[in-house]
Amino acid sequence: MTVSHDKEKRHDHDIEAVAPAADQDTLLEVSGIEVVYGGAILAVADVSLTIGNGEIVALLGANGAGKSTVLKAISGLASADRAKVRRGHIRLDGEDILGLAANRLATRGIVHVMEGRHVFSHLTVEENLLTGAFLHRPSRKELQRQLDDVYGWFPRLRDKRRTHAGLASGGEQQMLAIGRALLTQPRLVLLDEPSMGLAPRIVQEIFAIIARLNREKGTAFLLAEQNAALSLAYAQRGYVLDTGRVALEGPAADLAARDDLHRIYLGDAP
Amino acid sequence: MSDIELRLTGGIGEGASTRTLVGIAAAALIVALPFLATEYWINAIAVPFLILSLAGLGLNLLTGYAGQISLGAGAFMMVGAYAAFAFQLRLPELPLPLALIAAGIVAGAVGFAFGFPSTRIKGFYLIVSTLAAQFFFEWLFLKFPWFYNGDPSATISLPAGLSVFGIDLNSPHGRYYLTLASVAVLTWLSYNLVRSQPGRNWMALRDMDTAAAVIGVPILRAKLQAFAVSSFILGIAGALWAFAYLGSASVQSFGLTRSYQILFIIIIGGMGTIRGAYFGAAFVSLLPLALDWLFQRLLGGHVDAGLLQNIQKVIFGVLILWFLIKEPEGLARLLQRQRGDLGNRRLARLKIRRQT
Amino acid sequence: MNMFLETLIGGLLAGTMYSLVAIGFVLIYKASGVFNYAQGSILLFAALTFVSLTDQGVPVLVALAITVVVLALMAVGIERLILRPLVNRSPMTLFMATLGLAYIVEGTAQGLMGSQVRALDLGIEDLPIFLGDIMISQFDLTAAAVALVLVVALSLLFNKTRLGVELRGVADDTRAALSIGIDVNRIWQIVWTIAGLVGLVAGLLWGARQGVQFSLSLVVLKALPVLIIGGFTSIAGAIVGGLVVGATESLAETYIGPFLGGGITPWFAYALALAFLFIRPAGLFGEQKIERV
Amino acid sequence: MTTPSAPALEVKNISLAFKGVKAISDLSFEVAPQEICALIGPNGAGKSSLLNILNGVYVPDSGEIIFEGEHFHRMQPLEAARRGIGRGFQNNALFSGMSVADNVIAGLSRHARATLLEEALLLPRARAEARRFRERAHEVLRLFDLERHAETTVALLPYGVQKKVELARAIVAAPRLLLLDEPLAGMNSAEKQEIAQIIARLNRDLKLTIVLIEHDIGIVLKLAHHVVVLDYGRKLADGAPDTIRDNPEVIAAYLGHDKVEIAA
Repeated sequence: MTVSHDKEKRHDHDIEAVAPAADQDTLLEVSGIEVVYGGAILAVADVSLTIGNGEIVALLGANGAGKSTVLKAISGLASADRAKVRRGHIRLDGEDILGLAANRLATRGIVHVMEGRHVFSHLTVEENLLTGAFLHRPSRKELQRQLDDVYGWFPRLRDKRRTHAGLASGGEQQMLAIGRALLTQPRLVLLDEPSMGLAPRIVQEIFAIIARLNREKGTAFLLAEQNAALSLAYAQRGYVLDTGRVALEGPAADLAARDDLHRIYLGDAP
Repeated sequence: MSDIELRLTGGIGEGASTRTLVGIAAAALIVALPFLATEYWINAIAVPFLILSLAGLGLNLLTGYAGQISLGAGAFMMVGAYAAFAFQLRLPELPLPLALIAAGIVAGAVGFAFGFPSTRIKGFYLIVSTLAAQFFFEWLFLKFPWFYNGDPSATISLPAGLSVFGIDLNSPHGRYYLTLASVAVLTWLSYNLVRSQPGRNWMALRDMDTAAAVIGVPILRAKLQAFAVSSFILGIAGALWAFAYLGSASVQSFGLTRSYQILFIIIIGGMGTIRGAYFGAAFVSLLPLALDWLFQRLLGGHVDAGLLQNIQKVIFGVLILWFLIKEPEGLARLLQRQRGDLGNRRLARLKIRRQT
Repeated sequence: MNMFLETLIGGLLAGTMYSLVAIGFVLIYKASGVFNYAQGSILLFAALTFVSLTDQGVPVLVALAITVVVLALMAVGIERLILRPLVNRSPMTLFMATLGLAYIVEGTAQGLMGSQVRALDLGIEDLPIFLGDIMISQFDLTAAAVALVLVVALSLLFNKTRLGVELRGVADDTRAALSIGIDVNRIWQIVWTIAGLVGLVAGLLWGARQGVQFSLSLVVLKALPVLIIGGFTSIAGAIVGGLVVGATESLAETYIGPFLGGGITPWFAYALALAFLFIRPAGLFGEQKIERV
Repeated sequence: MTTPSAPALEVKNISLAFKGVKAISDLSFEVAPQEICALIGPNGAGKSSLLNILNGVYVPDSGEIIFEGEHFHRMQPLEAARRGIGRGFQNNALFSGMSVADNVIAGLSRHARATLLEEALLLPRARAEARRFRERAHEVLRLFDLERHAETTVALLPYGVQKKVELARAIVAAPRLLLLDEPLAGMNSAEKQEIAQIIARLNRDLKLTIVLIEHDIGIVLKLAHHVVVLDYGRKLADGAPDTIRDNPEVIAAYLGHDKVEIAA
């Protein structure tokens, strides 16, 4: 009863009709989750979203709106931060995955590229990539092929492959984190603030690669970004979070055309 | 949250008068104990229990309140014992209570000195400093005959025994009352400290030291104070352990095992509470007896002392883990909760009765 | 001069033993953030298990194999029963938990296998060798060689194998490791097993020298200053730290000791470590941490 | 900029790097007496690092701070507190094992004069001081409507209440400059409104100069007199709220750099 009530409220709030995951079949479904840190701090109040197979979905919102927490709840990393999903469901291919450990979810095809990149800084670039590739225990030959694949996508990484990851530039680290994640052969990549702290040109480069990966390999992406304009340019659909709730959702083009995004980010004009 | 408030009001509202009664009864019992218990109980249980409580209290100020871990409790007890010995031997005109205080001050100064590294280092790095104290004093007091007055067995015992202003305290009763008085006074002082500015500074330092510095808590001073006060109390506890309990002591009486024992007392009893030291000490003193009794009953005969000691070790280890995992606040919290539940249940029953 | 060199070399060789113990600490600290005070007890437990088996007439290799299995089982138990429930707790709590663990391991080892001193003969003769005029203990030399082999083996494991890369990854960033599918709990079990094996080697070497007995577990106390000097996170630091402590300790005992009445080794390493702490709190090879508020 | 009097706080050419990574580069701005100055900017822009420099937790690589006319290259935490710089933290840094009242009284630490012995023996000066501190703490708790929680252990309180306790602790020693790091983070909108009102009141009634970091731009624009926008450790804009809202660079920093291109 309360659930339907909540939904109605959200519809009132929305101005446009909600676009469902179109005709693609649903890969991931998040319904009505509430996430709390350390038993007290409410980070996500009520978020529902879906991601279709091979879709790029943008998750937008200002700092502190709860984007990272939603991603952590999906990937299972929330528990490593003493956060807990108190309500709601998360389903992968219709199967409940809430409470599964992050490393188990990685074997099921969900990989999380965390905000701030989190590369293994004492490992070389190539060793970082290998840690991702080991997941499916490939043969030596297959491993090399997969590595070459990633180097093909990110040529900069090949040049740096003997460098300690901690010494790579911010953009290279971001590429490395994405490359490492891709080597786990995911069906869904959760990408948290890929543009953070990077020069615009590098950001463009990274987004172009994401789009290509999506097109050619059919990998789905959930992009949590502050940079709304850019991510909507590449995404098919988008959700806008505001203080832990979905404030807006719809096709990316529609969201990009609206001018109230500005309002959500920068507040009401006087 | 309302649940907690309920418990608090429940505790105060109806429990106040009962609590006073219980307190008075307990005090009466404690004072009258020597006339109720056998000599064995006083010598072998009550006195060591009180002294261990005092040592636990001392360490708890440093580790439980100020958050500075120490594996050197034994060292500071040792300093206290040897200092008391030196004062009694070389300044016989100094009355025993003053000698005890002076010994505490010496131990406090030593603690202050070994606390200095804490101004540079944090966390378990600090055990290096406290272990250094442990090994250094074991070496010092064994190496130089001056400290044990050249005694052939390198032990110390008071030349004139225990006496205060001419009253002989060498009997079990005398030693019990001396210990009880010391423990009572030092507990009162500690209680005052933890409830006032020094105690607040210690806890602030423990809970979030950077924030404490930023809001103006003088954290270096607070750390050194904690070391000094804690060692002062440990020093007096050490002197009592040597002369009121053992009679004669050596470096081995205050070895690393003693340091562990005191740390275990506060982990089991409850870190950061005054009464935790008492619960922990009671537990540590009574568990061996309970085990002994149990094995006598179960196996009917004599159990190898070595085996018993190993079993005890395992049990202590398991208990420490259990407390750290399930009840980091120790017995003090566990008992409080039990009482709280009881209170709540009583309150609930009251409500039901009123409704019917 | 010869005496100086002999003292120095003897100290360095003894220092390799300290390094060996310290490496066990570093492995565990890096991978699971635990300062494992029980490493000494584990060392005792490992050596005692092996000796008990060989005393019963079990062939050496079989005894080794059984000991390894026992250590692996213990590691799994520790991960399940201690590390997992205490995840996200403060380093202090974890440290105190390993104190509890040390008691359990010691009590169990001695309760099951007795607390008398056991002789252990590894078949290494302890005749001095002369290098020119300098006398060197053959046993120390062998021990140092074994330590060297172990360090080489470990570095191969860490740098050349898939497992090694994963281990280092977990040590660097546990969350990132989880996110790309590394089973961190399994890695912890493996690391604790390896640390147990390092403990076994160290325990056998020390045990052959002074008999397998309770005092073996006290080597944990030797490793601590070594770690402070070398840094908690670096195997190279553990090796260098061990050598520094071994050498300075034996030099100090020879040259400073007589002025202080001798027997200063128990605390000298600590005094040295304290001095280091004031100059370089993170140790020679450690990293400075930046605190965020 | 329009205030005629000397600035309360001046940040001059401050730079800070962690292990070679620039967190703040050559940052300068001024805060006028009794104004609310908001620092905004995307994550990782260097805002918290700046507050940590002002408090003496970090030492800048270069530059200086001028507080009430005095120049500092590095501030010590205790020195900052003594000079009247109060601070609230991002991930609430309360002393979780202490009661609300004790947390607040801890903020008065630097005014304590009684010695250890006086405290231990409950001598008159210690008792008088304790009473004074308690009264002062209750005065502040009343201001925040927290009196009923005074004896509750902080860890047991809801997050929103804890944030208020933190504010109370920060102002109990009557600072002249208050630094707040995301005082509204993790709150629902009602709580946000309440805290924002309290901040405005502190500024107005106690004449407190306030520097705060906040992400809720809507509230910032209403609350602040002066906004400084940071991005990659550099100053992007500095001025009155109205001028900030319409600054294209600020919009780009928040919404993305390619707005124009995408729209076209």
